[in-house]
Amino acid sequence: MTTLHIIRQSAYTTTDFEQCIQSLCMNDIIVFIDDGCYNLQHNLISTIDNSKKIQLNVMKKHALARGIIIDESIINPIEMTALVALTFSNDRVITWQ
Amino acid sequence: MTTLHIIRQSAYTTTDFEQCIQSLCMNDIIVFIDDGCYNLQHNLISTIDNSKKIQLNVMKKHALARGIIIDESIINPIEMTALVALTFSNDRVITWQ
Amino acid sequence: MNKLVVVITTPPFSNLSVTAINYIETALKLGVELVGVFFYQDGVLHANANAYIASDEFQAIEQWQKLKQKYDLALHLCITAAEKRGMTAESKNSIDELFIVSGLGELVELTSKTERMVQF
Amino acid sequence: MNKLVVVITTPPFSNLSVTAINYIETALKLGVELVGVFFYQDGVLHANANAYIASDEFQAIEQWQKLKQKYDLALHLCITAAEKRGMTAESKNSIDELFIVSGLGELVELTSKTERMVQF
Amino acid sequence: MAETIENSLAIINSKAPYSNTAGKDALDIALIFGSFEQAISLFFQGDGVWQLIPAQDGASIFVNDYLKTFAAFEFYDIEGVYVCQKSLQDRNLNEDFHIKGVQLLKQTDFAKKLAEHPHILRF
Amino acid sequence: MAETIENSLAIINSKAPYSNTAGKDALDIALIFGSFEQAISLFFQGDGVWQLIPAQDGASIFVNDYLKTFAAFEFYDIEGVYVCQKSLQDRNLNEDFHIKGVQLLKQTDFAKKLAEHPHILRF
Repeated sequence: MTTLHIIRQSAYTTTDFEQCIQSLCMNDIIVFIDDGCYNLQHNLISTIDNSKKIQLNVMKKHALARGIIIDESIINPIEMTALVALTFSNDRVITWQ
Repeated sequence: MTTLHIIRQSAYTTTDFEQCIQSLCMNDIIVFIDDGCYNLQHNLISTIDNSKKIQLNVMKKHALARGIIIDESIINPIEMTALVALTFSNDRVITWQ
Repeated sequence: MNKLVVVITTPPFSNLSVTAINYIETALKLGVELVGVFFYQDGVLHANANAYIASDEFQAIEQWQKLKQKYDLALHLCITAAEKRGMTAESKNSIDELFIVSGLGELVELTSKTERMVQF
Repeated sequence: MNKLVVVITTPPFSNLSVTAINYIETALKLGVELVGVFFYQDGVLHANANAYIASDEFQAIEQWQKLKQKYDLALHLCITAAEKRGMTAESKNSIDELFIVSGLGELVELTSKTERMVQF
Repeated sequence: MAETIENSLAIINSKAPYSNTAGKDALDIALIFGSFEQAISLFFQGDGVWQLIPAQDGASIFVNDYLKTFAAFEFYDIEGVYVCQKSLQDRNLNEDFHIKGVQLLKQTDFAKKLAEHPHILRF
Repeated sequence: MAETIENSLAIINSKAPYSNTAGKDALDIALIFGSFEQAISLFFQGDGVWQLIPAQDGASIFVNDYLKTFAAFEFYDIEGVYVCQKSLQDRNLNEDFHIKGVQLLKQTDFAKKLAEHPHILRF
């Protein structure tokens, strides 16, 4: 029973990502898409509870279009097909926008 | 040469008020209106540099409609006529929305 | 006399428009010279003649009408922003006649004539 | 088979719509059963037949058309949200024929039939 | 973890009540689901919690006060009304609401309760 | 404090470039003011600074890339292009931009430069 969290906004502008972090359960998945890609360097990422084993992904195309470099040791770059797959491999989806 | 800053959004949702604070000059005036009224208890208020002598005002009607209690020792409640007057008694207006 | 231009960039569906109209009405009552109001971005939706707002909700367009009956009011609409949102000045006219079809050039003009500009 | 409902609440003017359409197209290509797309809030502007978007910008409506030619696609529009934004299903028809005029009851129906719901 | 309520919808309310239509748009969905007897729960988080506090007076600023309709939740079979305790604390708000039956949840419980719903929309 | 530039307009860009129209809407105003020889300056603050960073590729996500037009600022007589240093630092961004002539300002200088303009719009 896990949730896929889709983050579409910059945490430098809105507090949606912060609210997402407060709503995480064990083994949930996060995918940064659209302006959510700007969060890759945001210090909120370091506030995510390690014991929850949250997997972090980013829509590669969206990050590259924004000139953002992906540190693959922290964030897993994915394609749209993977986002669709994650929609069904998790039990529900919340879009934080 | 002072600026009137009109704050229309909650700092709990967006970072506009934070950016406003970074843009204050000596003797500037702040007026909280609309959802800006939710900032009255936000701890960002305490980060405003005292030496800049910023005057804080709130649109009384907007705060009361939102069930917000105004602490008049910190914030000066005003009416719409005062906001219009402030528009001209200062040298420019920035709306943070 | 104090000269004012108001630029409206927020849509009419929310309480934000009540505030904007209240500000403008108060300024006019106090004798401020309103050089013009310029509608841009989602603000152009204020002029949408076909918008149906439930009767128990705030009718922005009626308020603009009341103000215009009482004061000399120039309500300029950025047509590019309006067309993007499905409004048109042509055959299927969807722009309320209270509003003047303008472009960003008008904003240049208004800026050059005013003392203060306020965005809502 | 995997069943999906997409709820679109963001407007078509920005890159957000590219993402939504790309997601739906990818799902369809992968064989997901798209029970329906429901447009609500500013999302209803996707169906605005009169919207003029500069030719060098992304034409959301054309993309919906292309998708609909290729796949069996039910695009439901919340008419209350649409009317608020000046769109009407009546005489001055401003709703593109790709879209089905619906209400929130349709969202109840879609929810009862789907495995997953994704908001864009 | 608790069982999922079949096909139920959770709505997260994240916006304050008056400066945009989010709260009203969410309410309209909730009432329709309730009247069709489709399971629905409402969650209030972030600035959404302002929708629940007492002593508000939308009419004084010409808002058609949809918050009053919240009192009808029980007639509409709304499954649950949950509020995030942390969001209240962050805003120095008391646990005092203008409707009955609001369940206050700690952060982890809020997340878990949300996860009992297969469908989630956020406004 | 410096003199006010008569009737000049300052635009504060506060949004990232692609997920909404704010940046393009602001640019359209700037270009019109420039072509009418009405003084205009552009300020980039908060997420607005992302509009200036190099190596962006809007075309890859089907954005008609208005950021390319920024290169024409000098032909349009844009008075000044200012960026908030703190906003860059908050985002771990280098002082490296896709156009020339960007002036980097410390927080207090950014505020003072803004205050040289009698009219200010924010997008």
